Amino acid sequence: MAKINAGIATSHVPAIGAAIDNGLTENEYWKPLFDGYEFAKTWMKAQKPDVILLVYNDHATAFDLNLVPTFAIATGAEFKPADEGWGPRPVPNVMGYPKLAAHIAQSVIQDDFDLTVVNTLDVDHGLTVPLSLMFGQPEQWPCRVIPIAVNVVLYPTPSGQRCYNLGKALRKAVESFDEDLNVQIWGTGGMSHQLQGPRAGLINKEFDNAFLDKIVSEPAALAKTPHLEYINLAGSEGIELIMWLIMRGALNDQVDVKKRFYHVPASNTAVGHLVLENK
Amino acid sequence: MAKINAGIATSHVPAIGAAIDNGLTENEYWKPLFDGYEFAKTWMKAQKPDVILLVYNDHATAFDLNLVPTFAIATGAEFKPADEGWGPRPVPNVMGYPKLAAHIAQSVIQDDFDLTVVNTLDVDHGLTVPLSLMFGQPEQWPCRVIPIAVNVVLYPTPSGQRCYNLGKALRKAVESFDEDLNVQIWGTGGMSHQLQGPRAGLINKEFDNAFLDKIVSEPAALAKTPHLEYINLAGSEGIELIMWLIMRGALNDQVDVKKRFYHVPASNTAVGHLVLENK
Amino acid sequence: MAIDKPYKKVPGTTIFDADMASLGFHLNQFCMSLMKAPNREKFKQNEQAYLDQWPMSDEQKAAVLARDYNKMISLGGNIYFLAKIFSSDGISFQAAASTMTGMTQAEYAQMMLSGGRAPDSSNTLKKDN
Amino acid sequence: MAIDKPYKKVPGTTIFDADMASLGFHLNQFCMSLMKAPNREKFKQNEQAYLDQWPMSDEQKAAVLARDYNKMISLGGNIYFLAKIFSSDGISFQAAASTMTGMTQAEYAQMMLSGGRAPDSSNTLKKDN
Ligand SMILES: [Fe+3]
Ligand SMILES: [Fe+3]
Repeated sequence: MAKINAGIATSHVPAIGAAIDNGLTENEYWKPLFDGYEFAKTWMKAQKPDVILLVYNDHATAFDLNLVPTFAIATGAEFKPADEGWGPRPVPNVMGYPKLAAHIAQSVIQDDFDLTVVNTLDVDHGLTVPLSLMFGQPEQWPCRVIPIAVNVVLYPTPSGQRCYNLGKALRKAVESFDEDLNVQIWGTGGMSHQLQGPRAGLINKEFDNAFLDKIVSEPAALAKTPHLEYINLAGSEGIELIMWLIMRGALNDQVDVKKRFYHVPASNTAVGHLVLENK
Repeated sequence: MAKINAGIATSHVPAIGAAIDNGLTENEYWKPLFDGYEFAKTWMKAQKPDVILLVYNDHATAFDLNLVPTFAIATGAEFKPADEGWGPRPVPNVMGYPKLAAHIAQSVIQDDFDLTVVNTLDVDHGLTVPLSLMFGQPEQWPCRVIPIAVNVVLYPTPSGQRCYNLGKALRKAVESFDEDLNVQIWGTGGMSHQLQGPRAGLINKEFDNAFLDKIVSEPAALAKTPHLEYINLAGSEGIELIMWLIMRGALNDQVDVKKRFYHVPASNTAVGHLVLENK
Repeated sequence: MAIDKPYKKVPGTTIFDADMASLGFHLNQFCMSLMKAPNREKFKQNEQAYLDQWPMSDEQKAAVLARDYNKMISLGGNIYFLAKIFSSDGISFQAAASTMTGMTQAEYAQMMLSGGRAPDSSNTLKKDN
Repeated sequence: MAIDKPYKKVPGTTIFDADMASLGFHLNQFCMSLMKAPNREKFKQNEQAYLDQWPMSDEQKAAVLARDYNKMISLGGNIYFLAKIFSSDGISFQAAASTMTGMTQAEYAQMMLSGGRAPDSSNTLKKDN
């Protein structure tokens, strides 16, 4: 049986990808951030996941205003890093897992989640930066990845509760797949940040740290946080945090916190990171 | 306040469109079919709807295997008839209603339906044949149309219950829009037909007539019909009937049947048609 | 996989699920290309050469060349995609459907005029399946 | 419309909802075109001529030419789309963000290093709003 054993949360700031790609991880600005990911990199080598369900959002890359899916799952075999306007990131192609992805799609659609099924998908920094943070700069990514894209760009996004429930449906889907697989789920984006308007640069350490607490200990209550509270207190782009709830919904109610990390800033953004194992 | 006052159900067979476009509606084969739509054409002139929510499916026209949304709503201003391989149908462009469509998207996404929002969309026979059946061959369609596309091509489609519930959410969305609008909802596709394999040509009059009964008098029970029953008894393409449940869910529990019509065949398909008014 | 697929047992019927879609991806995307008139022209001029541009299996290509729709469906083709082939050939949906049934076009047309293929125990699953 | 839009009241913040997306459709799709290198070249050679190919308002075009990001946002631009413009210009996200705040780039960078813009009663809604 396939099983989700652990969850990762991490911000996915494009500047982090640029720092890795340009060899700047040891400089004064970036070193404190990358130090925060050393635990996860070591831990990951021991975990050896077979597949990652990688929850992220596209940032006007693969999806433009012609078509905005609320939730999309990618069932293709291989995904190229996208050219976001300055050439594709120099990272390996991402290998999918069509059979498991199709199985998940079938299961969650029958559980009343109205997924869009995508085959061809160029993946942007939202997906590739977390891979770089966890795996460094390998020739090939060490495992398969199923991209799950969430709309957080065009309002309304799905509610936090809907995301949390999708996590639970994903777990059920994985557990009904009859290959033996060690599966992880990653929730990416956030933490507090606002990239636009006179309020750009908003960072809310209190909100972020409360979120880091609650997503561990009281996720069901946290899932009820309305959109407005994210926007108001965590910045217009802080709404990305709803993607962490999908990850959390797919884990046990009780989890062990193997690592917790919080850092300000990466470019315009507060960076948060968790490594969670099912208890 | 905007209000859904009536619902139409009709099959949307491409050959019906070809018969209209080629002036064959009076011939021996087609006349009995088109006679069945005379009531609706007259009734429609008196109804003068402002907007139609037109539930249909794309038949590998706008959506290929690269991307399959379970539910999509089109928020664009204008939609062209698609070239399905033999040139676009000679019918007017379809004028959308961006403001109402966006309002509906916002409302139903917040009600936990994970819609895909589409702007640019070429509409195929699934949408244009019902318009031709109800309005004939005008220079311009007499009202606005919001296309709502449902995946019935790639299994699994949404369940009948999910479709029925979406209808209820659409109704709530329309009723919270504060322009005075006379809105109709149309559910298209079906009835029994199978276009493929050794069993092609399956027609199930008993199933179809029971469906025509139950969608009027016991829609909530009908919504529980599993996929397998449609496929087994109404043919692999008979699954299109789930789209009628979206229409029905948006109406009152009690409706008046203004017209009921059933005819076999149109090409490979049984044709069913209802005109329903809220009681 | 542990998800039940009872629809696999419906007689004479192939349900286009994710497994079939994966098998037939390139076959179906080739079909989509025929929605553009210039591509239809190229296909008609040299079917084999046109097909060779797509990463399809030889079996899929042979089924297209033979217009064997049942075979194409067994190899992941979906009828709404395959319709682009018979539309290019100028053949109606009814004519194309008849080729899958083992009937002549005239026999099939007559069956439809007489009310279609009736469901019976040979072509439907029993309730308890 | 009867749907509440309380997010409209958050200070210094524009939420990209369907109304804004409708207003900014062509502006944002113009931005998407800049993801292709040949288009970036054409845009750089003659910005006005390139913009004139898109059915954007004169106000939207003027805001692009002036790189007035607050103005572009008020006219329906979304920051992830607008990012294609400042990426073409070779400007970082942080530099672009600073232009919207009335601070110099250095002041903004320093604010971020010092922990970012703290939330307070001037830049957030009160609980009961
Ligand atoms: Fe992001
Ligand atoms: Fe249809």
